[in-house]
Amino acid sequence: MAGLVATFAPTPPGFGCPPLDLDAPTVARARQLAQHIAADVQARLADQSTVAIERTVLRLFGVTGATADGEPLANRLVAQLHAADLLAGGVAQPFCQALVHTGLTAQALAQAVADGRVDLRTHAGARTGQAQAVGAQLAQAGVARITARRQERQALIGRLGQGVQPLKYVIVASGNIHEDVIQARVAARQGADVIAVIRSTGQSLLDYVPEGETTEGFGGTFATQANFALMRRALDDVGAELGRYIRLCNYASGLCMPEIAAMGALERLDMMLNDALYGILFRDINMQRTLCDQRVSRRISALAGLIINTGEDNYLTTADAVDAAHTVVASTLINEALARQAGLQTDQLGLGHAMEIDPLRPDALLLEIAHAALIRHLFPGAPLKYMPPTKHMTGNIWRGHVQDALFNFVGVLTGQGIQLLGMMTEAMHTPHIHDRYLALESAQLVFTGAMGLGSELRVEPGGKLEARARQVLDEALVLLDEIAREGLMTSLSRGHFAEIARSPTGGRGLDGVFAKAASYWDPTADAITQALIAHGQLS
Amino acid sequence: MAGLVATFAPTPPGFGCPPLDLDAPTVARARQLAQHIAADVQARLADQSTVAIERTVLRLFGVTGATADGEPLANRLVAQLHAADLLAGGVAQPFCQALVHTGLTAQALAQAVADGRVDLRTHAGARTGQAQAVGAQLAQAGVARITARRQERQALIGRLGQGVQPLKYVIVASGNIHEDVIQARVAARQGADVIAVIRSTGQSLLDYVPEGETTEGFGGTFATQANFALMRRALDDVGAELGRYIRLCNYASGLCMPEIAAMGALERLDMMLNDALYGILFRDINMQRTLCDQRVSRRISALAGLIINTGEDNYLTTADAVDAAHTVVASTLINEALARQAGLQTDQLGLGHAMEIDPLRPDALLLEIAHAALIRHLFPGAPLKYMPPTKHMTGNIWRGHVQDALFNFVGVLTGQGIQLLGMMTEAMHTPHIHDRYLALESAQLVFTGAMGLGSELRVEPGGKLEARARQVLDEALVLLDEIAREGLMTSLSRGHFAEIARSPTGGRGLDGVFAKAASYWDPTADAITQALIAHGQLS
Amino acid sequence: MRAVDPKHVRAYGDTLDDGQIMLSFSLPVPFGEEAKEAARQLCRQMGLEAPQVYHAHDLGEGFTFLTVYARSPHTVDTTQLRVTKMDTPHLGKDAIEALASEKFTRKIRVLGACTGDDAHTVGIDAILNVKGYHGDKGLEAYHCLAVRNLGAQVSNERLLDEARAFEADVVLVSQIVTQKDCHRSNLAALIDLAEADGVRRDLLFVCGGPRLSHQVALELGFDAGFGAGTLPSQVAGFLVQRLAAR
Amino acid sequence: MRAVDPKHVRAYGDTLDDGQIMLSFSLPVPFGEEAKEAARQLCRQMGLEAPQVYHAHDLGEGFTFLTVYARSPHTVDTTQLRVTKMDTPHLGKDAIEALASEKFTRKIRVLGACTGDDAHTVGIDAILNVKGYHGDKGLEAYHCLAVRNLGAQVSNERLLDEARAFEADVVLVSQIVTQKDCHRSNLAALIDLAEADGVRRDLLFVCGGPRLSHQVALELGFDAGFGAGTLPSQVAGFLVQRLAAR
Ligand code: B12
Ligand code: B12
Ligand SMILES: Cc1ncc(COP(=O)(O)O)c(C=O)c1O
Ligand SMILES: Cc1ncc(COP(=O)(O)O)c(C=O)c1O
Repeated sequence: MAGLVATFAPTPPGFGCPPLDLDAPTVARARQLAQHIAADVQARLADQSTVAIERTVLRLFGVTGATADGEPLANRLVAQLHAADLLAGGVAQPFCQALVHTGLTAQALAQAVADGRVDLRTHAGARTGQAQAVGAQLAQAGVARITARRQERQALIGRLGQGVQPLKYVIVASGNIHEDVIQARVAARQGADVIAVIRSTGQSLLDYVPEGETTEGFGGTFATQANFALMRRALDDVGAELGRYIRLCNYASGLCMPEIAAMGALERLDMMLNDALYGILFRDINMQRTLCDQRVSRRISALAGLIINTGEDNYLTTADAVDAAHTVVASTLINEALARQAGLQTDQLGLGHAMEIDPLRPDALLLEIAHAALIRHLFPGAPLKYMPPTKHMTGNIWRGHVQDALFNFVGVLTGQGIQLLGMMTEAMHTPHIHDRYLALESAQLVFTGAMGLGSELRVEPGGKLEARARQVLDEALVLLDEIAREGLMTSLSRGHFAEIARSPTGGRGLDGVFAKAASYWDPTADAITQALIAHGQLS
Repeated sequence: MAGLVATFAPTPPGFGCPPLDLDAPTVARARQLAQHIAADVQARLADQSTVAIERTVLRLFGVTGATADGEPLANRLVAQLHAADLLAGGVAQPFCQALVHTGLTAQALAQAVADGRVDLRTHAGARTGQAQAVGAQLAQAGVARITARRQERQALIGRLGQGVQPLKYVIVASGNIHEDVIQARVAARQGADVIAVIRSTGQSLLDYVPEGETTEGFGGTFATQANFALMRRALDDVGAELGRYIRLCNYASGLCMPEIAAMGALERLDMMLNDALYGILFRDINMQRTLCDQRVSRRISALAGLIINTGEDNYLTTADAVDAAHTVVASTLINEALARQAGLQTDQLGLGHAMEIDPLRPDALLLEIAHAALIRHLFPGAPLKYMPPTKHMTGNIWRGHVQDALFNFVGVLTGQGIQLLGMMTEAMHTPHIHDRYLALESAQLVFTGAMGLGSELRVEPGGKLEARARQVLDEALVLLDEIAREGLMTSLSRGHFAEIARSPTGGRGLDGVFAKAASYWDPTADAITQALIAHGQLS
Repeated sequence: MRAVDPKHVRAYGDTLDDGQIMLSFSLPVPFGEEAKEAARQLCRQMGLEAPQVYHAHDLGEGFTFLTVYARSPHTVDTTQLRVTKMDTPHLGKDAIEALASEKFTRKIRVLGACTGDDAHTVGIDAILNVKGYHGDKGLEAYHCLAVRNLGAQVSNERLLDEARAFEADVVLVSQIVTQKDCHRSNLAALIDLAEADGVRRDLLFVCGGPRLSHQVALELGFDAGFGAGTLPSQVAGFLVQRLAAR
Repeated sequence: MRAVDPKHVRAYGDTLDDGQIMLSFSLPVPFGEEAKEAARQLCRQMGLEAPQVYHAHDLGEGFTFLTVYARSPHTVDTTQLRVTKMDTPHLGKDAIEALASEKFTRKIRVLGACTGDDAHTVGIDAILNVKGYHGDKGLEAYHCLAVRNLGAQVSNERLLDEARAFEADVVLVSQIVTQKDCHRSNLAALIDLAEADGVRRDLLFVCGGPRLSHQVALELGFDAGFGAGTLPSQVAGFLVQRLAAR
């Protein structure tokens, strides 16, 4: 089943980044250090689980819905156990035990617990063979549902076809899923290949996933399973009409990473912003919590054939674009290693990068090309997600529109996979309906005109462009070396990334982390591992 | 005095077009054919003069002003002689004779003739030694005035400095010289290096140059000596304030080519659109008339240190951009040869080119770069004037703004000398005050960001870009060969350029052409030739 | 979600009825807070709410360029919109030829020109030349039409003289330059001249150009007008059908 | 040439008083002549003349994007413009320090935060961090100030608690996200809470962000507000002068 993974659009022939003469041993060493760093993190966190992971187990078992006051059933159940200090063995054991005992379906049981008719706490203890069988069966069913959605995607792409790289990625962010749907469908008609539904400002810090269709977000619309389903249907419809599969993107990020990954997998999302580092740095989420959560979320995404997008494109919004360019490179290498360890394949690695170079600075375009080409050469075959300089966008929409066009030029010249399209109104509001159209039209113009250019130009050997790429790589190597020596978590407390320092025990969500007991059992993890091995994604 | 000529901004170091591997013998052969074509034209027209040339003689003698009903004195005098069939010996002879006879100044004499107080016709005949001396003296004075303005420019540029290449060239075209002045000063403040004052639609077909400051043009403002002076002063003032010499451009084109060249030389214009081929093709001006006129206008411009801009940038507005690209190349080579024969130096050759490639066509940018680089390599050191694709501009200002930005990118990448900046409102109106600002800001952004890029990129050897440049050159060679065989004037009647066919005896202004008598005398021509030889511009 | 009310349609940014619009313009007011306030006041005079100046740029010489976003409370009743459209149906070349061969025994004589000082021939050539426009053949390619193209910078007087000489049935006039509405005065002058010469009724007068429309043409006394992007077959179809209806 | 009449200023395209302006917006009206006419009507409702639709694009789903140029006859009397500006003069860092050392015996205690769900710290950091903004040092670099930065996503309740604990003299609030005017409600709520807690008078409340201005801040009950591009010295200068004046 290799190749089935993300079914990413193949690069058209004769379209590629100009070759770059990088020092092969440096590249190899950098990748080796990143793998070491990633392995070390996983080892340190191997014995921990989180409330979010346990809620994910329930969701994969088929539990959905919320109580009358809006608390998701998954939350109610896990919180109850956690409060009673009965979570160390995992939620699966008491839940499956109760299933066996009551003979209810997973959903009915969850409802019964929430209603106070069943008390899970009384079922905590050692697991019986029967419970184990029920758990394994439910986990299998969950995996099967995800695999079915993945095959569905595969079939749809086969039938409809898809956009040409760089895929044109735009956001919708009205705060109201129904307006988002209109705007997403309009965007698809104007040429968008990927629709990302931006989340409301507050959601990443919510320790639950809201329920139902929502109409009241700020700066974005809540990620809910119902909203996912609604948007998926809308994009499938318009995609069928247009004869082009339209990808849907959301955020498996924040305090509910693995749960949202599961929901996305079940609703056939195609991409997920998914990055613990982003949460740590930009949302002050506790690093132990979110690194644990991330691993599970990535395994689910791996299974779902989803592309993940990492958040390095945000680093240089707070740090200096030129001085700190190497931190983006170092971080993408670490993120790649973490992703591969979770079973994600090359064509699922939508590593994010953005250089945020002041466009008024001399040689801005030269630096931008050097950085973009460097990352392109470090991750051949990966659908890199390339983000425009957002922080230099101002109320001057006219110049901004041109800045975005130049950025699009760099994207197509260097063969990026997914081009997040800048909007001229970036500094003002989440996009208006026509902002997206204008961005798409401009990108199409640039892409059409420059499509073949990357293959027709060469970098001057020994010139400034090559020198800059090599310099950034060298600096990244030094940083990776330091991180490998002190460990990622210590490094994060030193403020290496985005000029932000976070401590291992600070931030939000640490109370949701717990040490697994020896008896800890998670049948969904087992089922996913088996499936990933079967698909050749893990060995 | 070499180097003093156009005092063109030097190319900054490390900023140049990527090298292009052209076939040297093809280039040499093409240039040789062009020289042959140009020499042939000059030989055929050597025995002709025109009313415009004779009026120019008077203007260089110092005659200005108009009659009460607006007819310029120069026109009145020459028309009178022409009507009486007394022009074959040139206007200088009767005029100087009358000067000697009346003892009046040139201006007073012209006024007296216009008032009917002196009849030039009675002075036609053989020239006396006294008249000859007066003529030579007046001609010398005219040349001295022009040389003084040239030195003035030289000094100002030395003192103030000037813009960096590509110079940013914008137009003003309000129809009212006073509004034009405001808009030109605003443009200079926003970064313009060259201000071109566009002429009213009708002017090229007027067989006289209007007098005085004008406020009523359509699509442009009349070229008059008073308007030249007004704008020159305005730009000198703002340039002094900004510490940057601002160039002024107008049109020595249409039925009054040499007269306007003379006025421009006297008012220290810095650039002139000047191209007989343009007049023939796009204004249906008789080719004998305008080719004669052009030669004189170019000699004056050569003397004045003016840069001429040729009109090949218009060809592809009527012909197909890709099929007919070679016609632009062939024509620039012919225009170069004609210009050099008139004494213009390399740094005065602002050969115009524009490719008008449909920006929505695949590989549009690749073709644009190939064409621009080809012309750049054919004329090293010349301040090429590069014009944006205007015909593909529509009411969609948003996409248009991006098209222009891409074009600006090509300009800086290929090291063009003068960049005519596109305006997003091209398809709508002559520029509004802020259209120019937005165009300048965008160009500055692109130029700053990409300034060094041309030196850092190489063309893939044997790739599409190189192949396209070679193909266009080969096609140009075939066309030049054909033109060399049949002669330029016959070629023009076959519609080789801009898909427009014109006959040698058709079009406007043929009645103003006359065969020179053996006694023909033009002391200004002699003085100019001497000066050009003294400056090393002619040998 | 609320549906659009066609009787009260407002501008749309990202939410129904948010009335978001963008404006940009320059003011002869020196750059600064006052210029921004002047821009806001101008917007308020247009009935706009909450004008936000997002970009103000000092143009120098006492001018400021401004880009403003505002909320427009104005509504349009889209059930009451009236648009002047050409009423003849759009036919293809074959259908036009067929109609003509049925209705006429001789060719329709079409005279075209770009008038006044205007020298933009690309538009009229696109309509007349065999090559045509966007793959649609020009009028010269029509069997049922006899075409003469006078080219550019033709005076109204000469145009009518040539029309007489050519025994034209239709006069096609192109006007591209529009500064100070010179196209309107030029076109109106042609009709006046034709009236004065008593030939207005004998001929179909049709004009075209990027700033013309059927509506404007009728206002100027023409029989029809064609705007940007016109295809030759639209023009041919109109001529043949209109003359057939006479 | 006529000069600008400051009592009757109009938009300027290329000729005095031509009133040229550009508008662009979308309408929930299907693409076509009707959508263009709807756009023109909307412009006429704004009092605009001769609206020209230069670009209309079919967005699909029953929406059309339009770009219109029109003539605005509206005039502004620029002699009567009133702009709410900060009245304290702009001082440099040295002058501020000097003034403070003269007026105060202890450091002014400044507490900053980005409140509500808003997580954009770059703006408040630019004001507070030593590094500062555009070469202008941040408040932490001032000898006369004691600064604490609470970072992002701080609730109004916590902010006031911390202010009490820190014995703050000044509270600086940043609000960057403005969708559905959430910054206004957030800021107004803070002032309400401070009033309710009885601490409104004890503290200087200052807000900032790209969509804020001094005028808006005053409307919301703050003592001052700072918009896009603010320099730290402007803020420090205001604080010291205002507290010195107490
Ligand atoms: C090409 C061009 C030129 C070429 C013209 C070559 C030629 N032989 O035609 C050259 C370089 C010579 C030129 C010169 C000038 N130009 Co010019 N030019 C243009 C340009 C770039 C494209 C026009 C074009 O060819 N469009 C393509 C054709 C196919 O479209 P179209 O004309 O709209 O025609 C279509 C329809 O309108 C319709 N149609 C048109 N006519 C008719 C007639 C009938 C009967 C019918 C049924 C339909 C019809 O059908 C056509 C096919 O769909 C425009 C800018 C632009 N992008 O639009 C400026 C533009 C038209 N020019 C302009 C100006 C000012 C000039 C000059 C005066 C400038 C100068 N002084 O140098 C000169 C002088 C011209 C003169 N005396 O008239 C201005 C006019 C401003 C205004 N609105 O008043 C424009 C808009 C540029 C600008 N923004 O300043 N120009
Ligand atoms: C960088 C950035 C981010 C970074 C923030 C990193 C960080 N730690 O701050 C990241 C990537 C994390 C981010 C995330 C999001 N962002 Co954001 N982001 C931006 C961006 C690109 C630049 C903002 C910036 O840093 N400007 C530079 C600083 C220096 O300027 P400033 O903030 O205006 O501050 C100056 C003044 O305003 C003033 N000032 C500011 N605060 C204060 C306070 C006081 C007291 C004083 C005196 C002065 C003052 O002084 C400063 C210096 O002059 C803007 C777009 C843009 N170009 O503006 C979008 C933008 C602000 N983000 C936006 C959104 C919607 C989001 C998200 C909600 C999207 C999402 N769901 O993914 C998230 C979530 C954020 C949340 N919970 O709040 C929107 C807001 C829309 C709106 N108007 O409501 C914007 C406008 C982008 C857009 N068009 O959609 N974002
Ligand atoms: C990885 C990642 N997660 C999340 C977000 C968005 O923020 P929030 O989590 O607040 O929705 C981003 C924004 O770019 C991101 O890159
Ligand atoms: C050489 C030349 N002359 C003249 C013109 C302008 O036309 P007109 O002569 O009608 O003013 C152009 C326009 O581009 C040109 O290139």
